[in-house]
Amino acid sequence: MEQRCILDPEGNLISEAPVGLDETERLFDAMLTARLYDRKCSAMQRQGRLATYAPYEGQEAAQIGSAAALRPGDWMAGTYRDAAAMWMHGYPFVNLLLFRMGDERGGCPPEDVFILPPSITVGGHMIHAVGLAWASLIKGDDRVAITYFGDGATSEGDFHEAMNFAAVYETPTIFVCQNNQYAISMSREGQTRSATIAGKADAYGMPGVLVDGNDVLAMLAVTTEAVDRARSGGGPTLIEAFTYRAGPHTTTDDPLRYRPAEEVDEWSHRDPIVRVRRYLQHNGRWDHDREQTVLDGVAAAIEAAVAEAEATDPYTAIEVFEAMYAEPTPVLKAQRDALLRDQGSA
Amino acid sequence: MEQRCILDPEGNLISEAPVGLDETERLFDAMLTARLYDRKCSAMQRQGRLATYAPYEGQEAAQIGSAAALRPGDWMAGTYRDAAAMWMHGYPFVNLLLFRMGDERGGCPPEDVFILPPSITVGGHMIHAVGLAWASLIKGDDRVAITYFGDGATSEGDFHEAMNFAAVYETPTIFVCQNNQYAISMSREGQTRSATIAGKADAYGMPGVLVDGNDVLAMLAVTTEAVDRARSGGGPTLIEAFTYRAGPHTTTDDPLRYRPAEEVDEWSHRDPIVRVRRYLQHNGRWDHDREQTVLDGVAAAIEAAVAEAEATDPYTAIEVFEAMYAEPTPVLKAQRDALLRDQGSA
Amino acid sequence: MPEMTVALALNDALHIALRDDPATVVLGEDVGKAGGVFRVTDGLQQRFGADRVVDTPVAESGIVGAAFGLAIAGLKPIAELQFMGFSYPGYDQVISHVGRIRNRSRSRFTAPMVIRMPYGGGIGAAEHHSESTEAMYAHTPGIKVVVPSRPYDAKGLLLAAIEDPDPVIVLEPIRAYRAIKEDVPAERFAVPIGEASVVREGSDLTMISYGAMMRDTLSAADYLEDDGVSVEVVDLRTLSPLDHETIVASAKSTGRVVVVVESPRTASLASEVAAIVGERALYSLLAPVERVTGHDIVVPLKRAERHHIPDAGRIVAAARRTLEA
Amino acid sequence: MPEMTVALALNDALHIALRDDPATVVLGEDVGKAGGVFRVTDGLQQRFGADRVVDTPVAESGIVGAAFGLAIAGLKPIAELQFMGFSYPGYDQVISHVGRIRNRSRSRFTAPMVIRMPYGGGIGAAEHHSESTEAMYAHTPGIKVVVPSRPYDAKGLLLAAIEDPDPVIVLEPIRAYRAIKEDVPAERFAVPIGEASVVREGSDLTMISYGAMMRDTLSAADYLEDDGVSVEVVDLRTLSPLDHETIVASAKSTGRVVVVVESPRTASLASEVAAIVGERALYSLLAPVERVTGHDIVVPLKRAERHHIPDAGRIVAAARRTLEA
Ligand SMILES: Cc1ncc(C[n+]2csc(CCOP(=O)(O)OP(=O)(O)O)c2C)c(N)n1
Ligand SMILES: Cc1ncc(C[n+]2csc(CCOP(=O)(O)OP(=O)(O)O)c2C)c(N)n1
Ligand SMILES: [Mg+2]
Ligand SMILES: [Mg+2]
Repeated sequence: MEQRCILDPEGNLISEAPVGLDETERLFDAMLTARLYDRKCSAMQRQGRLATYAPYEGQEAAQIGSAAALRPGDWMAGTYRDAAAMWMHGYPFVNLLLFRMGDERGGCPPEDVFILPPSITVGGHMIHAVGLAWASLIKGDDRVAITYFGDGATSEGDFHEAMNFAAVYETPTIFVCQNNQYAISMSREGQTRSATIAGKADAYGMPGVLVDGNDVLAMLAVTTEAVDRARSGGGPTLIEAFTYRAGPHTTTDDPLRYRPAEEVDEWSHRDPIVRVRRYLQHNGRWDHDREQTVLDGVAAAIEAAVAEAEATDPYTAIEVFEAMYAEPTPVLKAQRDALLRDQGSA
Repeated sequence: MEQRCILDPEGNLISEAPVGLDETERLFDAMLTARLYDRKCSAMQRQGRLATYAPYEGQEAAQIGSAAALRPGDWMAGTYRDAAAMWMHGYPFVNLLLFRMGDERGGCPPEDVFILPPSITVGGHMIHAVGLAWASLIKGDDRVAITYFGDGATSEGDFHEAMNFAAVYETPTIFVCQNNQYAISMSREGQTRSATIAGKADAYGMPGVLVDGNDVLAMLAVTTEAVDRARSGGGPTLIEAFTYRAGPHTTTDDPLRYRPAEEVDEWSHRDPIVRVRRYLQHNGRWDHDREQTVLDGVAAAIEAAVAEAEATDPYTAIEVFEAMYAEPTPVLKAQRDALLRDQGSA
Repeated sequence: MPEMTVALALNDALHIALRDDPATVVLGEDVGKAGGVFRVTDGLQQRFGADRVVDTPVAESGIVGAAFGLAIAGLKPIAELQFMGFSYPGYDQVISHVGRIRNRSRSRFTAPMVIRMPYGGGIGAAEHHSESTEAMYAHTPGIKVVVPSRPYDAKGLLLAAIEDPDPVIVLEPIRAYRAIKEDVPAERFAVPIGEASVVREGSDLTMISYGAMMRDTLSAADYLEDDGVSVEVVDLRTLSPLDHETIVASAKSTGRVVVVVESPRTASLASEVAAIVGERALYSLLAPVERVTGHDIVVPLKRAERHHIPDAGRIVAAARRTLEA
Repeated sequence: MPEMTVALALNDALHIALRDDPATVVLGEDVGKAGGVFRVTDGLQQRFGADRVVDTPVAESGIVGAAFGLAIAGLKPIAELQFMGFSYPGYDQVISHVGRIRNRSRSRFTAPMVIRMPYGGGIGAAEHHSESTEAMYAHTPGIKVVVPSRPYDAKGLLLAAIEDPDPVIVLEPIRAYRAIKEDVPAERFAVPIGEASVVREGSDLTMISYGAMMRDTLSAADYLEDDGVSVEVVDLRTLSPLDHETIVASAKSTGRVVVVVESPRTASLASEVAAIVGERALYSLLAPVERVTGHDIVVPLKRAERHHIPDAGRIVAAARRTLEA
């Protein structure tokens, strides 16, 4: 299967761009934002201000390009590594940060954001995007649902069940597999013997597309096609975004245990941001100062979000019991009261 | 994908037979045996002598032809509907019957029979055949493992995980899907949108074969190829045996709720036994008396097994606790003693 | 008032739910054309169509997970798992997602959904068809678990489960599906979740049970009453959250407690009830709480099942011990 | 004797098992090249090769099910599930197959295998990384469940689990992996499965716990000892089968019992211990058994986790109540 590619690593268009330069600039800025946020989080984790963090550096195009194909109101269900896509689709930094600080209020985005909190278990959330999209068919609205997952997740039984349900009920679901070549230490080759992940779509009678995941224009193009098909009753699509995780699995991981430094180096020449910068530059749309201005703005926005998140008071003991059910059950009330009593007496 | 077929429904060879007439006669006799046993079980169930029974009528070729490709010592892991394959590979009637009477001792075949008790849960046992076969690679012996399952089972996540593990570790596993067109009331079309089940093998980088499951010679041929490949280090194969369940899902099921009588009638023209009878007849190897003699012998053997099974005393309360662990735990001993006390006192 | 079995009462509740709320969707293996293996969903697809009463592929994680997505999007899915023994492939969805979404989103997203499953033994069924692992579901945070023992409660609890703003698991005792008939109101009503029912008042001894074991418990009580023992009988009806107050009040008033479950014993609902009674009614106890339970074994097949599932004889023996203590 | 952490002691046990028995196979996600997320399998693949220390695809049902097949075929698989919170997709294999095969084949086929998994909270980990659902495994027939709290027991219980003729689940307390060091014999030894350990003798009160909660339990005991209370402390070590005799003997001798678990409360091991004590030591009890447990909620994330997992303060408060009763 051929990889769809529009913008090559040198920043040359090799087929027709799906959007003009203004929109490309917007995607570029979004990728800059995503990278800055990602690096900030890794740094904050090292300072002990965030719990474990899963960096997505190298995968910005896959996330930003695909998320850009959505409309507000479309559903999204992604993973711990999909903060860029979530942010692009409207999930505020402050919520992303709160989650990473170990605060469930991070999972509560504003009412007009239809993004589930990131899935930490691998595989289980894909079928949610099938149910969410199925609801559109039953209710007769036109929201689609996009789900993000990794190459490793395709080995879980839940991937199979989700793909099969989506195809059987023709739900408007877009499955975006970011094949970043690793599932923690397991290489893509060790994960499955299928030639491509995109090809797995056949097993469900679903279209599968292989795309250069480091090419934001190609990502936008193939996702737009899938979204259009889904929205017009054409059912689900599997997209394999061929990409690379530049950093460790999480901030506690040491990738040198399982992959050579040369491989990382090789992929760095295919950086998703660099090629768009070159493309904009070829077209007279890039200069250093503009980029710096964007970055400064983003840094300020992130700092503000960090400040807001860090200023949020931690939960009280009472609050811990409050969102298990619409109303705490008598059993939970008793447990809460006993806790308050003991915390008082200890 | 084309269906492999050797013997057409009229009993004509359309490609080369994998075995001669003597062996074909043996397969024919085995299918007669299997059918007689199956009908006997349904009858016994109606008489209340067996618990629910899952008839396999119509699928005799799929089971007998594939099981005939095995060597003694090869592993088998099948389902509630695979008694013909199990018997063909050495599982005694008496054990099959005991299980159906509700007696776990049915699950204990002789020491030289390497067949797991039939799986009642759908899907979970396929991966066992992967582990069993994997052990051959690790131990360096040449046993293969065959697993039987239905079209419905391919929707379970466990099918996916089993196929993937088998392909990744190249285990000598033969996956035989008897696509009998239904999973209880669910049609094959409602189960999955893939054109064929055999085609699902691609998703794992595994060879997949579609075969006329009502053609015992084709079943033998494709399974022999798969077994040979597995035994010589070539890894697993998925075989889709295209067949039909002539009877109900189980003795409590009413198939007219979900499929038209005409469909059943149509498939009856493709009966797996009839075509071999015709073939043998064309070749002067069949006469009514011989068939009757075989049937009489089989009937006697089944009666003897029934008598043996029915003569087996049911479990005692003590025995109930005996095979949970190599040795009943102190907790189980206490529960046993309390039960004996209460059964005495009640 | 029409007379109904448990199976009919459940069917009736589903009819009402589908009729009254277009957001209701029933899904599961063989629930449509075939009307369910126990015919609990009989006639629903004919009446409400294949879009609202959906036959699914054989995939329990998929069923629970898809229902979860439907619920978040504002529908009211009622998923059926064919037997409790086949619910485990879907358990990860229950514990990791269904029971968590409200808390992890601080109520921004919720999953008001129902999962129905037949459970329990006593009919000599095949392997995996007699499971009684309700303790595992009762131990799982974020879901509620109800279990009717009779037609009235079956209809009322299922309707309450459907109306509940949170996910509810409805355990349907296989043995009771057709064993008991009673008059059940034709209209909609609810049996409140979280309330046990004192089905018989008495002063010498309390018996606590639920589901299919209620029948044996009541026969044991009858038997003892004939001997002049006054037995109070509590039907828990909801296993999560448990109705501590009713349990404790009854234990305090009689001082003797026998709790009856068919599940394995260790870490069972019987253990929980015994712990609650020991915690809050210790000084009223005249005898140790007796747990009459299944054993810590796999449910034996038909020929030996009776050694596992408690019967009235074992319940009476336990009651006698508490009376003689 | 070398000093070891729990993680090292486990690693040492795995080295010994792989060295001494060629049938031993370690498999799981990231156990090979990466040496496990907690480095418990560190160095094993380098030493014993990728055929015996196998990195698997991300598929827990596959891992457990493949290990089950390996075990039936005569190998000794030791499967790792990366966290207890990721064990649920494999639970169906555990309850429906691993725990059943011996009984359903009347010992013709057996699955002597080990499933290791880190469990428990207290380190402010991400969602699903702090699960404590051991009750569900202890409730499952046909398997054994052990849980070490210290390096010595970690090595001895893991080796005992590997030698056991039946499937054993080894729960490894995350919080204890590196928190405690002690001298552990370099050679092979076994801590018998099924035996609790009285880690401290005392006369006024019994505290019963296991796993990571042992540390808090022991600090609470220290604290009370300073106040002149003599505390007996029992480390259960095996959750299935539970050591009833040790529990009952201690309860009888002190008359006061506090049982400490970090799991949800309903139908927990704490409930089971309370039930056992109420059943067999009722007349010795001077106060209700106190259950100090997690709540029936999802383990809160880092910022609020301390409200959930019991600490020494809560244990002391409970102990005081039993002393004042
Ligand atoms: C059910 C489950 N099993 C195991 C894990 C542990 N785990 C976390 S991330 C991960 C690897 C996932 O790889 P992939 O799907 O490729 O996503 P990536 O991390 O590369 O984005 C694993 C095994 C988990 N979170 N959930
Ligand atoms: C895990 C699980 N889910 C559901 C069932 C109930 N059930 C028994 S057989 C069956 C249909 C299986 O169909 P298929 O795999 O095509 O096999 P067939 O019965 O046609 O031989 C179902 C759903 C089960 N036994 N196990
Ligand atoms: Mg990956
Ligand atoms: Mg079928």
